[in-house]
Amino acid sequence: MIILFGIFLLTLLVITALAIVRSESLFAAVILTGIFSLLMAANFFLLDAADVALTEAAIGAGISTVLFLGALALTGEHERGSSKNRMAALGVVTITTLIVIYATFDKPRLGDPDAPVQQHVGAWYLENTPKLIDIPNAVTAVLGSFRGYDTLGEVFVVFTAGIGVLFLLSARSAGRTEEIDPANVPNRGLRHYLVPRVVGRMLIPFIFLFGLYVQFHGDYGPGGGFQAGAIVAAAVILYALLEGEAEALRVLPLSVLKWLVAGGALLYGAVGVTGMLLGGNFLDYSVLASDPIVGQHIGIILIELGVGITVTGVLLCVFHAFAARGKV
Amino acid sequence: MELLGLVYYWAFAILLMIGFYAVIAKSNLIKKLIGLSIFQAAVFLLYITMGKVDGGTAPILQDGVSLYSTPLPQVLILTAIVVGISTTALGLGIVVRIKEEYGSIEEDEIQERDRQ
Amino acid sequence: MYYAVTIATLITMALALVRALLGPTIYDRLLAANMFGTKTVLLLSVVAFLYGRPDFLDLALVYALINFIGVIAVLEFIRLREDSNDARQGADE
Amino acid sequence: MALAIDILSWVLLSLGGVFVFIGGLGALRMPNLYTRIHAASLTDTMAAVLIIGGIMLQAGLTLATIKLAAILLFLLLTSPTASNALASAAILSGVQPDEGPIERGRTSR
Repeated sequence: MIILFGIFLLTLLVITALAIVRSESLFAAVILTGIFSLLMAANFFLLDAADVALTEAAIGAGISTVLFLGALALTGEHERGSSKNRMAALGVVTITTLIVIYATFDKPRLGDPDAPVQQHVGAWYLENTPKLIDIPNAVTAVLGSFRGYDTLGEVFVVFTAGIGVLFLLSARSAGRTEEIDPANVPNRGLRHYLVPRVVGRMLIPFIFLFGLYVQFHGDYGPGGGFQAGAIVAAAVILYALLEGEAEALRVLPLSVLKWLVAGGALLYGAVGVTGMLLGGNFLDYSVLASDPIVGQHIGIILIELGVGITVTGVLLCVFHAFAARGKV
Repeated sequence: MELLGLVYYWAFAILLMIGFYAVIAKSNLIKKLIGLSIFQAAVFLLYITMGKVDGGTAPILQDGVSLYSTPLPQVLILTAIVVGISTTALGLGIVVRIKEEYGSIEEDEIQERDRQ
Repeated sequence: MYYAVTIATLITMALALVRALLGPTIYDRLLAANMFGTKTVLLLSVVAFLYGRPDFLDLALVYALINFIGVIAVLEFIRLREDSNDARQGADE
Repeated sequence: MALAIDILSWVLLSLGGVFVFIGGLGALRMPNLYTRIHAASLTDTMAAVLIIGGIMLQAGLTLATIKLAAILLFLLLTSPTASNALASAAILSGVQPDEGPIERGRTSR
C-alpha cells in the first residue's frame, strides 16, 4: 500500500517537474518549485529518510523560494522562449531517458534486502553505532563521527559558496554609481498586511526554539546542524520579510553574520585539531573525554553546532546579499 | 511486483531528464538553474530509493526494531541538499551579475553581445 | 482508517496540483501551494502514525512553521513589483 | 472505553478525510479566486482540526500528543493568516471579487 502512495506521489512529482519546465512565467515556476519540494519531502519520508525529509522541509519550503524570488526581482520574471535547437535537445533527452530506464532493469528492486547498498559499510554503521557512539540516530552518528571528514568538506563547500556570493554581489556594478545606505532604503516590509505581521512575529520565537530543539536533539531524533541552521535562518528571514530588511540587519548585522560563517567552520576544524593535540587522529572525538563514548557525544554536539552556525550564517549572508541589491 | 519496485527508478530517470532538458534547451539562465535543481532532486531521489529496505524503518535506533534502512545514502543526501542550495545561490549570484553586465539573462542575447 | 485519510489527502494534493497548473492568476497558484503545504503536514502526521514512529512528527511541525514563509515571501515579492511598477508610472512616493 | 475512543477517533478521521476532499474539490471547481480561497481555507482548518484530533485520540497521553497539539496550533495560526494575506494581496493588486481574474493579475497563459 505504501509503495502505491509513493508511486502516486512520484507521478505528481513528474507532472510538477514538467509544468515547471514548460511554464513561461518564471514566477509561476518558482511557486511550482515549492510544491515540487513538498512532494519530494513527502517521498523521502515514505522512503524512511526522516532526516533528509527534515532537511528538504527546512530548505525547500522557505529558503529556496526566497532565494529564487530574490534573484527574480533582480533579473525579470519572463523568459523569452527556448533556444533554436529544441528538437535536438528533445531527441537527446528522449534517447538518454530510454537508456537510463533500460539500465534500471539491472538494478535491484526497491527494498531488496540483498542489494549491495544494504550489505557492506551501511550494515557496519548500523551495527556499530550503538557500540561505539551510543546515540540512537545512526544518521547523525555517521554524519558527525564515522564520516566526519566528509561533513567537514561539505561545510567548507557551503562556506565557500557563501563567500562566493558575497564576493559576487558586493562588487559594485558599472551602471550603479551611488552606494546604497541600508538605513534610508524605503523597504518597509509587509507593513500594510497587519494580520501576517502580528502572527508572523508571534511565530518567530517558536521557530527559533524549534531550531534549537532540532539542533540539540539531533542525536536522538531526526535533526542536526544542517536542518537547524536552515530553520534558524528561516526565522530571521521571516523577520526580515515582515519588518523590512534594514530592521533585520540592525538585529543581526552583516559583520556578525560573517563571523558566524567563519566561526562555525572554524569550530568544526578546531574540534578536529583538539583531537590531534590530545593524541588522537584528526576528528577523532574519543580522546575528548576519558570515556571514549562520552568523548564522541561531546565531539558530535560541538561539530553539529559548528555546522549549524555556518549554515545559518551562509544562508543569511546570501539572503542579505540578494536583498541589498534588490532595491529596484 | 518486480516491476513495481522499479517504478521509483523510472521516475528518477524521467525527472533527471526533465531537469537535463531544461538545462540544455532553455535559454533563460534562471530556468537553467531551476532545471539543475530538478536534476539534483532526481539524484537525491535515486540515493534515498536505494537505501530503503523492505520492512525496515528509518535508521533511528529503537528498542525492539532490528531492521533499518541504510543510513549512509541519507547522510550523503542530507549534506548534499544544503550544499545544493548554497551552490544554487552562488549560481543565482552569477546570474544577477550577468544581468547587470549584459542587461539580459537569455543565453543567445548574451552571446550576441559578446560577439560585438 | 489511516489509509483512508492518507488516500483522501493524496487525492486532494492532486486536485490542488491541478489548480496550481491551471492558474489562472498567480494567486491561484499560491493558494494551491499553500494548500499543498497544509496537506503535506496532515499527510506526514498520518503517515508517522501509519509507520508507528510518532517521533517523526517533528517533520510535520517544521512544515507547519516554515510553509508560511514561502507565502509571505511571494507576497512581499508581489508588493515590491507593484511598488516598482507604480514608481515607474510616476504615481508612487 | 477503549472502543469508544477508537470509534470517536475513527469518526473524526473519516470526517477529516471528507473535509480534506471537499476542500480540494472546492479549490479546483469554484469559479473565481476568492471563492477558491474560501473553499480551501475553511475546509483546510476544519480538516486539520478533525484529523489531528483523531490522531491525538489514538496517540493517548504521550509526547506525540503534545507535538500534535503544537502542529495544530501552528496550522491554525498560519493557514488562515496565509489565506488572509493572499486575499488582501489579490484585492490590492486589482483582482475583482465578483468577476473573473482581470488582466493585471494574470501572469501566464
